[in-house]
Amino acid sequence: MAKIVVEVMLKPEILDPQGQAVGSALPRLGFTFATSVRQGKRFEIEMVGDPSESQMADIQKAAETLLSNPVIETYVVKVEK
Amino acid sequence: MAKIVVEVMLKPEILDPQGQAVGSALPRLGFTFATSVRQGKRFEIEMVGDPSESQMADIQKAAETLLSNPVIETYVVKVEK
Amino acid sequence: MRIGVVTFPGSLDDRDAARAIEHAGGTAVSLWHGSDNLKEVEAVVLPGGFSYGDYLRCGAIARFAPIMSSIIIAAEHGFPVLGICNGFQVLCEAHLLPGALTRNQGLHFLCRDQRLRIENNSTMWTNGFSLNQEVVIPLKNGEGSFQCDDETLKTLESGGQVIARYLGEDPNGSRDLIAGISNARGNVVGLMPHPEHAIDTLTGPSNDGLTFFTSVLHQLVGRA
Amino acid sequence: MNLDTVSQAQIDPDHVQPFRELGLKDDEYFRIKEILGRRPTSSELAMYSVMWSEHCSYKSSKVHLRQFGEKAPHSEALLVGIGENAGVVDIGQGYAVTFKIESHNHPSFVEPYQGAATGVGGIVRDILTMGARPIAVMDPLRFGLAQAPDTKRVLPGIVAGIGGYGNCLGLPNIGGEIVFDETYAGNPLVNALCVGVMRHEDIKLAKAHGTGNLVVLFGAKTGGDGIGGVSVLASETFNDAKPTKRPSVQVGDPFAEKVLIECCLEIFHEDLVVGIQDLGGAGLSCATSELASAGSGGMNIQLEKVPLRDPSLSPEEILMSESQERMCAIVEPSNINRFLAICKKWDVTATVIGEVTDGERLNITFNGELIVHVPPRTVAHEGPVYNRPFAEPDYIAKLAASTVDVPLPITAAEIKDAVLKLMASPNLADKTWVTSQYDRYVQGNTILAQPEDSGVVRIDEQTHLGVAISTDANARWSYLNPYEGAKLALAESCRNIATSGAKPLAVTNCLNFGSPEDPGVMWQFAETVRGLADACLELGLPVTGGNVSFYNQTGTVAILPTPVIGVLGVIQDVRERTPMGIAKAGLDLYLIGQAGENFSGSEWAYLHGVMGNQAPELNLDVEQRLINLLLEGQSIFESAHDVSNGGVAATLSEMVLRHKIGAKVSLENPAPTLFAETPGQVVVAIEPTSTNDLVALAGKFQIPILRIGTSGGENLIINDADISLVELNQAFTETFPKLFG
Ligand SMILES: Nc1ncnc2c1ncn2[C@@H]1O[C@H](COP(=O)(O)OP(=O)(O)O)[C@@H](O)[C@H]1O
Ligand SMILES: [Mg+2]
Repeated sequence: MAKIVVEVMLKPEILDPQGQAVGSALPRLGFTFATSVRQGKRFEIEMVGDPSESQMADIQKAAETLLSNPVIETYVVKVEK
Repeated sequence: MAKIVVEVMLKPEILDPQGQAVGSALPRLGFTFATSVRQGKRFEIEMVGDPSESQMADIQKAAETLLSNPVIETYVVKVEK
Repeated sequence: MRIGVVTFPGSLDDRDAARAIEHAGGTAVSLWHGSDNLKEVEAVVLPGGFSYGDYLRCGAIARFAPIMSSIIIAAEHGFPVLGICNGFQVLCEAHLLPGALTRNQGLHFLCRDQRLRIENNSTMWTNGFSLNQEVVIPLKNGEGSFQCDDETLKTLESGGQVIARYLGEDPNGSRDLIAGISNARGNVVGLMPHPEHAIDTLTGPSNDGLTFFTSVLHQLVGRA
Repeated sequence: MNLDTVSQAQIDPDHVQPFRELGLKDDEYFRIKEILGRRPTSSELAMYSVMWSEHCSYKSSKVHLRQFGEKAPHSEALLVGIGENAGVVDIGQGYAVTFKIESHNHPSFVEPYQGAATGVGGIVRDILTMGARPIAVMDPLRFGLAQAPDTKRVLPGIVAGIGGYGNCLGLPNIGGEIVFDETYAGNPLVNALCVGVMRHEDIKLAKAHGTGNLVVLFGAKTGGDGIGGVSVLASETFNDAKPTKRPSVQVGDPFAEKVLIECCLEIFHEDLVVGIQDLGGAGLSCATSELASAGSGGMNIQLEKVPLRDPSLSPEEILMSESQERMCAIVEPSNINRFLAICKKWDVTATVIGEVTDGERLNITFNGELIVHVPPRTVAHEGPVYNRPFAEPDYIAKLAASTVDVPLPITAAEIKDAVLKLMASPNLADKTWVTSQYDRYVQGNTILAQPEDSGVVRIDEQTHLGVAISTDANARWSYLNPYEGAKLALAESCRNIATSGAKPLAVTNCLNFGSPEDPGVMWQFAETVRGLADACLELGLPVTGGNVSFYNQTGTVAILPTPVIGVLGVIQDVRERTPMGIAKAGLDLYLIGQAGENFSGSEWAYLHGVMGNQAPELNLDVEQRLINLLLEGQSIFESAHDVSNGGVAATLSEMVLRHKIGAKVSLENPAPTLFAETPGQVVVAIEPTSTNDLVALAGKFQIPILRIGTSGGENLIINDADISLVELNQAFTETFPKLFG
């Protein structure tokens, strides 16, 4: 049983109000380590067995069309285990 | 310049309607690879230089108190590069 | 009777909560998130809205506001606190109430006139209702699904801490159709629907919501 | 970095500039050179190109829009007219109300959520800029066919975006429209209306007066949003580097805007600004040139002071950025500390970026180098004006000669079927799936909201003064006859206002059309403006502002001409408003107005694939008398609902479904009466004891009335057609959830 992880982040040039809000909350709480924060999404997809080549292509396609919005986001697909 | 990644996922027993919605959209689009989908958050935190030990402790604390809600979520902290 | 209404950046229904307090016969006092001064109020309402944009998680950032440190201490000593919608979310994030509010099951913001049953009329904020009274109060939120683990749910149910439950079609997937809860002591109440928008039939679907505010005023008068 | 400065422009006058890529015509570029007496710098070129675009300069529409001024009726209510960010009208008791509609069509097709969200954000800032607290929004929308796959992408995203932004601002959404037609596939319309209120003395204008006053930019930091187009300049200036990737979509931050609203209102309250302008399309270029142009002198700006989200932006891009949630204010030096303190309280970034001068130029420097040196009026207010050719398109005559052939239901079974089918059709079906995503309660002053005829909000809790707003457009009628179509839309909007119990006071509009370079489209536009101006004059209502959106087309197919008309009304006592739903049994139902038989442009014809031949005739004198009747009779109407899309059939269905109280109706001539969409009709419910009053009113205003039935029961019975409310409700409510999940 493989786990596919798709990480979706806003493109760097796109405004990220959520990340900004976290970024400005941290120092108010006394955490000074961060110079910038971006917030994105993480999908954990379980599947039976390891992905075949054609399944990998499908996953890529799903990541591009459904899980992310290419107008404002980028994605990375990772296979765990 | 290090990048800290904090991954936050809903605990398995907590209802995840977003993950569910993705899980049921996939087969409608002809993607049949997934047996289950969970959706979580991903924070990318930039900092100057590599995190010191006390900074790592701070990051853990921020992840536990601010970035995640331990009542419903779990988190993982990763240092990249 | 002075009742405070906290304004966080992004609070929206703060003026409405103040109006409801005045309608009920109290004096509404505006409290600023950035100060820890409770201005000698005798109860506090955390209003609805999108504090800090509800980015990250609803209420997650607001709970660290200076005013909250005073409210947390006061609440632990029996001070009456009502959290409405975003205020409920803040109370959960602050661990004054158990559980958490998560994304509506339907994934949409939902605004509708909601039927509820009042299941505990002994809290500071619900003593004016009759037990099992049915009321209609506007519900409006995107993250109103009450979630907690089984253990907590058992405690809530057996301890009579479920103060209101949704009737009719499930609006958001909350566990056991929970619309509102209180702490064990009954001074801290969180409610997803908006009683401040049900204070007259000109601007709301009913005036059922007013009872939450008259309840606490009554309680405070009785105690004084 | 290779900065194109004014002195550089003087040294190399023949430097080739990409003006065509920026949308400027050869003669426009030539005019810029004439104005400046040299070639423009790349920053100047960027400013002119965007300010002279159709969107900002109204170059194709200006010659027509003048009619709103020329034909303007005398109105004592008008406090600020066309030309400012939004018009302002006096509603009495010292209150002034400002309202306006704007389009955000194209961005909403590219990125539905963000496009629609930033559309709301933009119009709200226009209202705020006038000095008003925004109090409500509305959203007239148009989509391609409901069943089309792309509509499933576009509609939910747009609705979520409007809700996501408006809800987070704490603005009740009190109405709108949702209409499907295939011409909007590939070009949905997202029009957003906002209304705001202030005291008369708080009105603010976008003018930079007073030498030495400071120019303050406040709100969000400037990023690369919406500057895809000017990247060609960036790549020119950075000729060593590749063009940077710039997003053409803008992303909204409603929280930042909410904080900006509260911050501005506190600043207004302490009277700390001389002039103020929001940053919308064309960003700083627009704000600085408009403020200076409308002011008394010139302006100096130090562009490097602009706080940036993306430090790699070039000066041209900074000038052009359409980053949201920003404002620009003119502040006297003695007030600046207090101004900045309020910004700090709200955590709003505020920066002094320049000052007002007694010169005649807008000068912009970047790290000390002069990069813009222009007469501001030539940028902001003296752009090109086109007299585009227009001609009646061929389809008009063709349709006029066609016959309207639609089946008319006769038997009870046919009538029942027809009503159920009509009420389930996407254009008429229940819109709760959409409107339940909008907060209609926040601010606690909403008296009526969707699905009522107009949205009504209370302005004063003590005196019960309120305003009503309705938006309407019937694009099919406008297609058949744009002149009449505009008048019909205005009449319908006024009727909606009066049906709710308010008196029409002022008009705004958003004119959505195809390409102005197509003479047929230009004719539709010209006829629309002529019709609207004539009708406003006749009804005595001033046009206070609006917006024109051209180039709404997919390939060469233009959208139906869609003039969205917004009418603002005043109601002295909101407790007297008339709701649309029948709330009890035993009331008498009357049809007020004359039924007709023209099916052109009707929903019933549309369901049969028929457009029709002639828009219905409209008599504004009758409409005015109907409005007067509705206002004078307000106290006897238990409920009232006007007849529009779907005809009397839809009116009755909606009245009985609101509170699930049925009605028994008999009609002499059911098929045309039920399904033709004849203007000038309203169905009212009154207590039988009010009969004499109604008859007297009808006589006084010479409007025909007809008793058509009584309320009560659990069915809608029309002659022998017996439709249970359960069945009717199911047909009505299941369409949207089935389509959109
Ligand atoms: N269709 C119209 N009817 C009346 N006024 C219009 C119309 N279109 C534009 N205007 C007016 O022209 C002026 C400029 O419009 P616009 O550039 O869209 O303003 P803003 O940039 O503030 O949104 C405004 O006063 C606006 O109300
Ligand atoms: Mg403007």
